Amino acid sequence: MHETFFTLAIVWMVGLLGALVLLASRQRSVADMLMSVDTMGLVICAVLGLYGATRGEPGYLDAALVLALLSYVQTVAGARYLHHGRAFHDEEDGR
Amino acid sequence: MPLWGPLLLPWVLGVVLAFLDGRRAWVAWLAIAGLAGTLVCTVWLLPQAWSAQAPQFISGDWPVGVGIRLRADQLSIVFALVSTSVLLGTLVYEHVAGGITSRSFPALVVFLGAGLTGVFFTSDAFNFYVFFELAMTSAFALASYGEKPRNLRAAFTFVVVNLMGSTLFLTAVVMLYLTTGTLDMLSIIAWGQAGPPFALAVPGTLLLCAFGVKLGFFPFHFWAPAVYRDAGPTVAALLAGALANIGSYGLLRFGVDVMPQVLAQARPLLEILGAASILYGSILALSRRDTREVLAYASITQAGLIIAALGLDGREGLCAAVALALAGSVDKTALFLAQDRGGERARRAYSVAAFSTAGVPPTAGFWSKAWLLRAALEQGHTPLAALVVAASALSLLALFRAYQRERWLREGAALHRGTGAVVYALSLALIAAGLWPEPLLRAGRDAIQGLGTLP
Amino acid sequence: MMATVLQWVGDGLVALGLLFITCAVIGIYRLPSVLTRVHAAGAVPFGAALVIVGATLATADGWLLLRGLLVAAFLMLTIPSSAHAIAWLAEGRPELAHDKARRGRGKQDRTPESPGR
Amino acid sequence: MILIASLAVGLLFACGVRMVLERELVRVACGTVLITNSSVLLILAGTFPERGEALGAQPGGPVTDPVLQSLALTAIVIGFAVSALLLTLVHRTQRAHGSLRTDRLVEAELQRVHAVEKGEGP
Amino acid sequence: MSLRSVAHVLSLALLYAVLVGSFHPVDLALGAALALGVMHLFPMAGLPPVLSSREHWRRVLHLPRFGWALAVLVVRSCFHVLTVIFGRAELANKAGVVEVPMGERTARGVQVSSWVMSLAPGTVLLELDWERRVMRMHALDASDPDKLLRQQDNFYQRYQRAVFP
Amino acid sequence: MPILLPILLALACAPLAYVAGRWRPGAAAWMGAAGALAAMGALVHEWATQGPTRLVVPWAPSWGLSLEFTRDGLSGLYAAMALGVGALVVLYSRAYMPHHLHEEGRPARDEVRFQGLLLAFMAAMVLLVTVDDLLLLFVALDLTTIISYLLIGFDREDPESRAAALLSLVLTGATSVVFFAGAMALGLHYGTFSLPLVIERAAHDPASTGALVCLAVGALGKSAQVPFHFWLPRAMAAPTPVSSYLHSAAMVAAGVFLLQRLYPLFAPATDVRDGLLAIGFLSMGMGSLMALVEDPFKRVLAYSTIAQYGYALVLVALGSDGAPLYVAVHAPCKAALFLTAGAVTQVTGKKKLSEVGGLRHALPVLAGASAVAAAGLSALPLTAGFFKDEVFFHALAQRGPAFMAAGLVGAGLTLAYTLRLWWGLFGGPRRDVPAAPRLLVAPVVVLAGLILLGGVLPGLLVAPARAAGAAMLGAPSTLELAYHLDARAENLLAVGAWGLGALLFATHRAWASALSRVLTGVSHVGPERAYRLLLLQLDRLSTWLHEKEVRDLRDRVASVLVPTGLLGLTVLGVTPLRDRFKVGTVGWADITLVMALAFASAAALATLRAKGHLRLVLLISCVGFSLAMVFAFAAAPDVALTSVLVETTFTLLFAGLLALLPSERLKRAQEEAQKPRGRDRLAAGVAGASAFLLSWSALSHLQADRVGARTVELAKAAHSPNVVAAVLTDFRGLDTVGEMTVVVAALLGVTSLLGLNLGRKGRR
Amino acid sequence: MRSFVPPLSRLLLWPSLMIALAFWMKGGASVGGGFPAGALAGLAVLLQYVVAGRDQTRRYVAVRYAAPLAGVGLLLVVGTAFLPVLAGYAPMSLFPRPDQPELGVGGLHLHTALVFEGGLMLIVFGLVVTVIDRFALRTGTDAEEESGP
Ligand code: NA
Ligand code: NA
Repeated sequence: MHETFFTLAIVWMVGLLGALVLLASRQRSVADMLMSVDTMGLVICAVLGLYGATRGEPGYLDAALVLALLSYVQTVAGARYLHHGRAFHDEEDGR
Repeated sequence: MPLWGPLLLPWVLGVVLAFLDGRRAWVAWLAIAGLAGTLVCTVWLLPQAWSAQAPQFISGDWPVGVGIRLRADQLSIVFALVSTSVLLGTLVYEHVAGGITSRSFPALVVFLGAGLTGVFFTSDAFNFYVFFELAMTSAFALASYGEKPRNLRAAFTFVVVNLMGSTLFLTAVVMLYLTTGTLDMLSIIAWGQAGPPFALAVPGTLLLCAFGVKLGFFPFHFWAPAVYRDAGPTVAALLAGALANIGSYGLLRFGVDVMPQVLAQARPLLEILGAASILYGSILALSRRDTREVLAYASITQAGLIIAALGLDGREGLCAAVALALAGSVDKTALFLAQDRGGERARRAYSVAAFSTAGVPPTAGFWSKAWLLRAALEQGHTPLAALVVAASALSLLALFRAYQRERWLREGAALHRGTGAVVYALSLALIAAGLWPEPLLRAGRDAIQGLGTLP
Repeated sequence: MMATVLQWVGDGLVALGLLFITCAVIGIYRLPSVLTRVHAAGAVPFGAALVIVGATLATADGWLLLRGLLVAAFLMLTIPSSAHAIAWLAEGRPELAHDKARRGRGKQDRTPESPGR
Repeated sequence: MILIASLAVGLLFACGVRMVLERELVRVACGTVLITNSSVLLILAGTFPERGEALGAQPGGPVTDPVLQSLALTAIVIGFAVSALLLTLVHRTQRAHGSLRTDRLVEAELQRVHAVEKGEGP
Repeated sequence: MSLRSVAHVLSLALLYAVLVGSFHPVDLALGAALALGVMHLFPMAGLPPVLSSREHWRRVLHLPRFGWALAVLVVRSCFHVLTVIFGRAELANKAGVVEVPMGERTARGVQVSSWVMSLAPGTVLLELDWERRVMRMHALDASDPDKLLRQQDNFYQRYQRAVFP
Repeated sequence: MPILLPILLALACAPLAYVAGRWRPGAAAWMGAAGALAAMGALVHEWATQGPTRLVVPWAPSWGLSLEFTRDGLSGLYAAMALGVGALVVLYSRAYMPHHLHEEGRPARDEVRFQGLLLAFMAAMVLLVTVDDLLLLFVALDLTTIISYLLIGFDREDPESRAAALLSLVLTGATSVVFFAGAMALGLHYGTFSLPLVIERAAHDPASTGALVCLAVGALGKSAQVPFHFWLPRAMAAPTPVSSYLHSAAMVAAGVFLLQRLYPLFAPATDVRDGLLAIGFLSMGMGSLMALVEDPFKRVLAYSTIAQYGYALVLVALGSDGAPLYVAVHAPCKAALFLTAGAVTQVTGKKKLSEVGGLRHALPVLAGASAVAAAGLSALPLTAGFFKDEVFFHALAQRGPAFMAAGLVGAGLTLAYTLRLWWGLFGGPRRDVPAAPRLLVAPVVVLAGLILLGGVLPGLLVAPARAAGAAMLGAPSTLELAYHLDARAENLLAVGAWGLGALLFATHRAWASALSRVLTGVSHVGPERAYRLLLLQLDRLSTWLHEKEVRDLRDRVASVLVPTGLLGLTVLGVTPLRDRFKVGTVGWADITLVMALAFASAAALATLRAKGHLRLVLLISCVGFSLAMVFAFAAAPDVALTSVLVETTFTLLFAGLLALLPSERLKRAQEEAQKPRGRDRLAAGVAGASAFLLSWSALSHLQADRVGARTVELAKAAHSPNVVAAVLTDFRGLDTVGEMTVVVAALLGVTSLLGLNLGRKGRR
Repeated sequence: MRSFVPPLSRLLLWPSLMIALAFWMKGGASVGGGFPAGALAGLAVLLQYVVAGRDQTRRYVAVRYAAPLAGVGLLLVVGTAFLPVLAGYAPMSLFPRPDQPELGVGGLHLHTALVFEGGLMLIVFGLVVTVIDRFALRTGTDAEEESGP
């Protein structure tokens, strides 16, 4: 029962992932896309955590941890790039 | 000398060189000394490789299949010797020609050497891929050496096209593992003898194409003319002289040794591809006015000869393939290095290497072509023999057209004593092998001695 | 007994998290502009955190739970950054956030974005 | 499962190739990344059929063919390193040619070839 | 080594132990050693000035309350956002920019406040305008900006100020 | 090994001369000539003291090859010829080259190089005539080709010289490769390359026509016989000593020599010999006629050479043992005439018959000596040349009247053009020119003396001629050389030929121009034209192919993938394998995996339509994340973790790259790149379809018993609970070391491409 | 970016590096290993490039010397692989050997694989950081451009 629920939860979340992939590939604005991909990272984080817990394998949680820690880096870098054409912070940047 | 000697030396040296500024003379000399040491180590291995049991070890002393087996039979040794010599010559050339302009050049050349030695010594399909990638990546990094726009252009083309080749190779290796359950070449041989007859046809095809890209035969060669033309002369020499050996070695190792049944099935195809390359390269070389392009097409012809030799049924063809690869390696290097300069020395070296490429005696190239002719005639492949004859004539025409156009007339920067010594050494090696062919013939004959199940 | 309770609690948390995430994704789909969708997306991490904590709790394995909490904690720390970055972008370069592909607004216009300089 | 995995491999590969065949340097680089992805997927697809049993395996215990996993990891790393190199090469190439289009490279190449053909020397 | 460094080392060592999956003293010690190495190799710049021990403990004591308030805030705003998504779509048209004055917050306090408002669904920081000393924020429901301002101020005064003034 | 002494001496000449030339340029020629004479002395001495012998030195045991040398009549005669004429020509070049080099505006030290090459050629020639092995024959043959190439192209600034050199290289090189093919076929057929053995075995088992034709082609090319003759007149662009040596006594002789050496193989093949006979007559006629109308005197001589070797060819084809004698007598005559021509050119600066004449007063010695040589060439009595025609007529007489008539006409033509040549040079109204240097004249005199000597004392010729004839036939020779004052056919033919020749010379002004026109017309359909046409067409084809060749990066990539794909599909199609494809089962547990795969695919498809680079990068990151999910669901957490990290890093690298690229350029490229070509889609389709089918096939035949299972068992021994880690760091640790070296190599590449000093100093 | 992101990112640097180190140390026992460790550490530094800039980040010694660190890593890797040959073992023999007892307490397994993985970590870290560092160095964009080929 409990395991079935978890499995279903995983399937459900993977489905959401699909929705996000669709959203990301639907050619909405770039900002939207950035958001979708960012959200995808978080959903994957959740899936990995859930899957790892289901299987009792802490390795998946490590992957989830990495995502939790750093998935925002690409969002920030992407936003920076789009905003003023620079991915990395510069001195003359002032921001 | 233990088997790992020639492998470890360039490897460690490469790591050390990576820290150093290769533009300094002593660093270059260190790299040269290291490659020379590698050469010595490889020579040292000769008697062992020729003994009844080829030297081998399994990494970590794990059981066969679990650990990676390295093994140096005659084929490995001869290819390692020639490739290391070519690298050594090229490095010396670049250094004495006026100095290395990039800090990583010596390290990358040495890594290329380590990769090549590894490729030749390993007896594990995936490990082959890794060393192959080491050699390729070093070559990728070297390809832009000089960093003029044309160099960069060449590098980009080279990298992208060869990445496709690497992917094909990786796929093939993975398929080998999926199908046979092992990566150890000797185990794959055993599996192939017992397994279903066509089970390895697909990986075999992919390997053929992957090595086709490296070796540059028709129709996988389209990158070669541009890259050989636009890369720096030293780099072109490295690519055509040393790196292309991966292709011929790989075809021999995987085709003859690991998957003889696939090779047997692929013979007609190899014949066709070989003939096409020979014709294509010979004809295209004719009207080129850029010597390097002529050389590029000549190397396509050369690749075609190797393929055609492999396509011949029987031992002699394989021997010819080995000899063609070895001689081709040296004469391509000499040609690419010599074509860059004017003056008497360059003229002499170029003409010797050109004669070798065209198969004119007394040069090493003559014997290798003779071997192919011999094999073709033995097998009754008269069309191939005729093609070889025609190709020789056309190569002669193309190479010496270029020679007359540039070597005889251009009075540019001449080879000086040092660079002259390098190209002289290479062309002397070609002549020496022409005058005393026994080592080359022995190498060709013995190299395929221990391979798979030969007819 | 304890394990069962934990399981139920865990299941509950996971269900709650799923709800959050699902609603958030629907929000991303439904809301009219990037700046509003950012808020919907902002709910996802909480869902994720809930799911992870719930799932690890249900295993009744201390180590897993600790890790789950760690993940949740880091998620909390980092979420606002991406939300802020997107919002900042959407406000600073409205042309990049202008969603011409909204439902029923005619054909998609595929002008490529151009990063400003 | 076999069919589906191979379909995915083929699709990824096709997309990668399609992108490598575009006339723009960045896309070419992206294409090679996709192609690497497809190879890694193929490697791991070898473990898919075993997965059914693997679900019930001991926590943390051996799961699917570790050799394939290790091959996949190696392929990923090599692909990563080479792609990093390719990216820098994209940058330098576009700087040298003033364009991101591959046909500009061809034009520059042809210019040179024609110059040599006309005997203007290299 | 300052007390703060000890705290850092300890927390990093704990983090290490959790990841390695063992609280064995050896692991903790190793973690501490590695943490020291990390801290030495990557010295953190711009740390706030060291507080007096008393002040420090006072803030630590207020931390749980802050955390709890944060949790409550987050859950409440989550549900608020959900209600906007479902049904009351017209609220989405009331989204808008609100400028929250920084007030008496220190720089650190501003950063924490902006973090908090971004964390809570429904509001997100757009930019910190140090010249005008306002935090420009975007709210999903900006129908009543004053209420938002009040909420922000309320949270700061009641929960955050004691920890991150 | 006394047999080697002359060979070694000959081989030593060039290096010795070179060394001497370093000391003093003038010394090279003397040194070389001395060496050549010493070699000749050794040869004669050995001949006088010892009989024929062979020497076999092991060479390449793998192929059963030995260095086999023979000392028999043939080798002795030809070696003596090569050495003697070589010594004289080298000396002549001492006088000729400084002037020539001065005219060409080249440094005087090149003289040494020239003489070195001449001497090297001489050595190659000696080698060629003394080796007794099919392969070695070819090796020596090609040595002569190479050196002659360098000699003909010696005036490298002269485009005509270059073209001539290339033509001779290609033509003689190509035909000699054909020779080689024939030799190889024979060697393989008889199991040895050793000539005596081959000949011995061929006695029972005649050689195949194909192989013989190949051998003959090589010989004909060398000897400038129709249809390969046209390189020789062009080769006259070379300095005169080259012409006089290579194109009289040495290189051209090599071809006929080969046929003589290999005659026992040809003996049973009457049809091949008939073909040779026809070619011989053809060359005779063509060469003689051309020699009658050509104006540049060197070209007259060149055509004469073609004609004369036609005679020799006829003799060989007829199986006459006089063939070696013919060549041996012709050589000094022709060499002397060439040397004369060179001297005349040097003295007058003119190269055409129409521009010179009347030199007999200014150059009496030369005129006299060359008259003797001309008489020898046209087989007048009291010269050695008389006997060459005698053996010729003798051989023809045995075949019947038609042959005799042909021989008569040929000999008559010879006399006619020789007279025309000599008269053109020395006859006519007096012309005053400065005296020729002695060294230019002396070799001609020496040669004339020899010709006279042979004519007066024919007994001297008999022994070597017989020995050579015997060596050629492989049977004792009964050659008779004497003046017979009777009405035998030979004599009648000779007298007839003189008469005809005199008549032709007397009347040649009447018909020469008409003949010239006819010949010009004929030459338009001749082999030279065919050769040029072939070359032109090949060049056109080459250019056309080159223009059609794939250049675009896209096509270069497609040219790798499409053939691979098609090949793979073909292999799948044609190789029968049981259960080629299995669909496999999809369990409930696989659903997530399948979904993730589907999303990866969907994202990958979306990348194709992505507008804008960041979108593209983000979509690729989507693919990567989806794949990470796949890997996670495939129970490979290590891979999932790694790919999550790699994807993130990639996205950032791409963002960094995009930030480095100028935005307007990005935008432009983006807009311009959005015009996909149909064939790219097709190529991608083929590649994808084959990737799909090939992977499907491979996955359908998964080996259940993989080494992976062994690693799981051994993981404990590796002290590593994580088997993947054990494989990565221990079992297959060597892979990882290599992989990490790849990373470092890539790093080196990156640092050198993006060097820190790049921005400040610009391009290094 | 005038926001809380830079200080937050700075705050995450140490934990990220600690997690990376933990990946390294536990690689042999569970998921982790040198590659993820190096990539994670590299990403952590990369984050600093994104939010703090090149000059700020290059104040860290390990960032300035990232490329030499990769070299050191390779030395470690190659050394671990080949030093055993000096003692007569096959290359790539790790210690303790299979027949030797396991060493280690708690989560720590003393094994030469640890050194090996450490090398891996340094190499990957070096690659990521160096590439990013060079990308972040905005050189005169069109300085080397040439009109002709
Ligand atoms: Na928020
Ligand atoms: Na690991």
